[in-house]
Amino acid sequence: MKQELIIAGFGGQGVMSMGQLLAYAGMKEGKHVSWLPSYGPEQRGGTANVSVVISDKEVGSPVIDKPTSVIALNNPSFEKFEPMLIEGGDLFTNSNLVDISSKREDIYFLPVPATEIAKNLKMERVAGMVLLGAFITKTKVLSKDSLLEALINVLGEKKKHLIGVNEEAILAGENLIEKKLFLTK
Amino acid sequence: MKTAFERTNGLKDVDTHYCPGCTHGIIHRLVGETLAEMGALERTVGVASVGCSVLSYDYFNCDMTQAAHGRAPAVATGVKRVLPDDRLVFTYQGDGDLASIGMGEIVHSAARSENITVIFVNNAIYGMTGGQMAPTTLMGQKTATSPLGRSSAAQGLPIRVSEMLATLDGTTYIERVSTHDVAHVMKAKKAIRKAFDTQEKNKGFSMVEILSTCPTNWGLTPEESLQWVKDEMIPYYPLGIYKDLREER
Amino acid sequence: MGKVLMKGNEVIGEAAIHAGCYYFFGYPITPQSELVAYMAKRLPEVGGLFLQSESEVSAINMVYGAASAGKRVMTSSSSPGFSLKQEGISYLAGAELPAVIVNVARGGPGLGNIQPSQSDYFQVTKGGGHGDYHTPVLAPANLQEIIELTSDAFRIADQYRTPVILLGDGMLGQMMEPVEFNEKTETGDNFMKDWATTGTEGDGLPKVITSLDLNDVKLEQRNHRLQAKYRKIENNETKVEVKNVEEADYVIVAYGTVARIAHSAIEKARQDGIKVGLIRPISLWPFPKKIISDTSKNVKAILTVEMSAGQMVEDVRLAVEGKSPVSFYGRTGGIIPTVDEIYREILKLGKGVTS
Amino acid sequence: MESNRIIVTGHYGSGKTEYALHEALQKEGSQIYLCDLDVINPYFRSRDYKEELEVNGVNLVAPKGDLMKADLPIVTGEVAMRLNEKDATVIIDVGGDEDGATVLGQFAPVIEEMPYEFLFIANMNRPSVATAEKMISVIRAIELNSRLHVTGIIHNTHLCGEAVTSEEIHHGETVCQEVSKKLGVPLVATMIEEELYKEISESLIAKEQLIIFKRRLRSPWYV
Repeated sequence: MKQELIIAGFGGQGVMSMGQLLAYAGMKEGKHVSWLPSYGPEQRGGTANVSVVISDKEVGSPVIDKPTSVIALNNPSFEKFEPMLIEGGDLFTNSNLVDISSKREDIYFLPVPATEIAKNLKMERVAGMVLLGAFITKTKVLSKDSLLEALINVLGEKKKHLIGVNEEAILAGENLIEKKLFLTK
Repeated sequence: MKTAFERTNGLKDVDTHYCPGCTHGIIHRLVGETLAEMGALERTVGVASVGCSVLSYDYFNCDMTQAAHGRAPAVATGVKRVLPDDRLVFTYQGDGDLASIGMGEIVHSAARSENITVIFVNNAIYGMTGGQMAPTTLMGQKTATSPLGRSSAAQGLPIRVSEMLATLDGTTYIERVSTHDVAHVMKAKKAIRKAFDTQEKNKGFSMVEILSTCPTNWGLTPEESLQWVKDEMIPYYPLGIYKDLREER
Repeated sequence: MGKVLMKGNEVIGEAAIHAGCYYFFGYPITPQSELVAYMAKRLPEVGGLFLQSESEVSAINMVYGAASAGKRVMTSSSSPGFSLKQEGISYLAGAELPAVIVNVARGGPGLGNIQPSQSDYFQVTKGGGHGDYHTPVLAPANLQEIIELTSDAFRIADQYRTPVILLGDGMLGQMMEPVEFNEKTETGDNFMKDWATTGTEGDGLPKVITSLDLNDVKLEQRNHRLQAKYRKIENNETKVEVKNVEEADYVIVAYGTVARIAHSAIEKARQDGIKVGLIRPISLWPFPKKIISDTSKNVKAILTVEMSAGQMVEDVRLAVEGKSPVSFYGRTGGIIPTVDEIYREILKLGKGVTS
Repeated sequence: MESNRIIVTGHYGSGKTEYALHEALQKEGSQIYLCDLDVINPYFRSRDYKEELEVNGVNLVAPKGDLMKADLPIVTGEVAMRLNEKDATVIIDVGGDEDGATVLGQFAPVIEEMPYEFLFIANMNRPSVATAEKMISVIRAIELNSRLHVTGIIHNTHLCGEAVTSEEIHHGETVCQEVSKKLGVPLVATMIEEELYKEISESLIAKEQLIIFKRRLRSPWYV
């Protein structure tokens, strides 16, 4: 199994850390992973994206030309990466921030109202976790446990109290997929 | 009978290549003697620069490393920072090396208060390359590259390095001395000793600027050259202590 | 010690420390700044020293000083800053001082941009500064390999008393991969540095480190000594990875991160029944001439892929000496060649089209 | 030339060193010293002919050993020493232009103690002295920096071994004569290379004394 995921959005939306969390979780599962950021001026306030490869085999190119999944957190990212997605790939969006729909019929389009769900959990910052929960459930590339383990590791002692709300966010994402609360074209 | 001129252990037993009347020889001797008197030769590393004193490593009787043009303070920083604290590290630089191409290195090593000693030999001209203008060349002074005499409009004004570095908080001891007569040579030696003492006591950056001669490129006899230092250089580059924070630090 | 997820620039820093390098003089420049910051934080923890210099010129000369004093020492930069270090690298080579200099290359010429590039190949492999010298150049393709090659770089530097270049690109510096630091590391304790200027401590005559030889005969002797050393390095330190070359009709030569992309393209081609192999020079100098020369006798064509307008391809052609056609595909300006692009170039080889 | 102090000066590429070598090798006696005072250029200096000089009984005064080839403006103490020896014949080969002449300044007082020849070598093919006016200005600058007076001009129009016509030499002489007249300094001789002389001697209408010399400063590719 090999997942080539691009997460894209505005700088400051947590794009880089979302990717890092997945790479970390993948590593903990003994998979081969790579994390390659787009870096440069756009990183500061402009659009930012990160390429994460999670694979059973050694990672060849860390550069992703044809993602198997895309998580888009704003319209420009949607427009840029939606056409690149492989046939049968998964396109996740934060539907509270992306108001476009995919017209491609060969992919799974999964608009997730992540911000709304996060707001209900009284912590808007966990919107990314909702999307990651949806991502791992849909693609089955990682277990929920390893994602949680990675999260515990990243949060550390100081932010241990935030584990609960993050876990709830991941579960919310998982639920959306399991209940098939998304559109497929 | 007492020998008036004894060889110091601070210098190797070889003749120097300096022209008659050039005071590099005297300055070498003063530095060598000082290190010998401090019993520091065996724990000193000198950094030779580029200029007439490029071969100073052939004369100083201690470990020496030779630096690229102007970079001696950076090299000295590298040497000093990685060796045990009891090691003394000095640079021996001319005005072209220190005040022109190496201005960045000297200013920043001073600002960092690198615990090194800089021996800065200022003779207001480029010796090595054959008498071109230096940053310290005096107004009106004719050189190969200021054939009509240095003018503020064409070549800008000379830099007073000691005064400038004294303004930096990082510097601990800075003195300008001269070698144009015996009394001043004695004073120069005291200044060199104070500078090395500053380093020995771990008090930070020390520099002695020594006004020197260049009979060959000035076109003057050795005697006239000494007079020129006195009459022309000292008025523009007044002697004295520009910074002394040895007690405060 | 298990696997840790680290950024390329951090790995270089940690690998240097593991290799017994406790002194680092640096100056920030994107995309290697994390390395400088990592060293600033990490070196004091292990009793080492980090110093931010006022310029790249100064940094390399601080390295010269520390190397004179016999210490394992490193500096790093990216292309424009690396150019500034060339003077010092020439002096290190001339004075025969060991040091490791990292270039996390970016787009050029001039200020260029901060995207990855391999356009400093000529500069690092052909000497770079003034005078007749070479620096061994090691080019890792993944983060685990950085650890191995950094250790190698210090060993080669000390063994041959020469500056060694570790060449990466912005992609390698910025990406994250799991890496594992083994217990066993090359710490350099087995190198006697009796030439170092540390203060004589009364033991023997004063030592001098210099690259100046006024006498032409003596300078030629120094050059002969350097050249003899370079021949020895060529014989002992050439490093290359070879994949699927034996039965191949075509071979791609690529190094660093580009070799990984090329490898993905090769896999795709092999699935389609095209027999393509990969030669990945790991040491760019010494260049693995022999394997390329030998391989060229048995293949239909060789393709060189670089993130440059064509630099390493010149060395490939010199090695091939006309024994097979050599084509080139490159992207510049910080654009990374894609798997598909390289795949299309492979297809062209099959049709006998050479660019 | 009566004096046993001969100082050879001129602009870059005038043929100073060629003349100084020629003069030194002509001299007879045991105390002949050729002082290489060229601190300006590290190439094409008298010191490169050390062996030939020594074989012919001429002592070269120049930095010793490795320093001989240093990019350092070294003036050895021996120069002053030889200048103080009254019976010695001292020929001083000075570096180019007024910059090279500066080095003489330190010796001016001791040189002036005895009669001396201060010869200016002029190659009319060098743009900086191609007219009488320009030549005078160079001579003036050299005199100012050396603190000595030019006592004679030696005309040496050449193209570093390439053929020069007798007309060119004639023209050169005419300009030098003009300078000589204006400055009140004699035009001592015209130098001409042996081989060239053989070729053009028939057409050469030299008015001055001729110095036929064997060219020593040659490019490495000369066979």
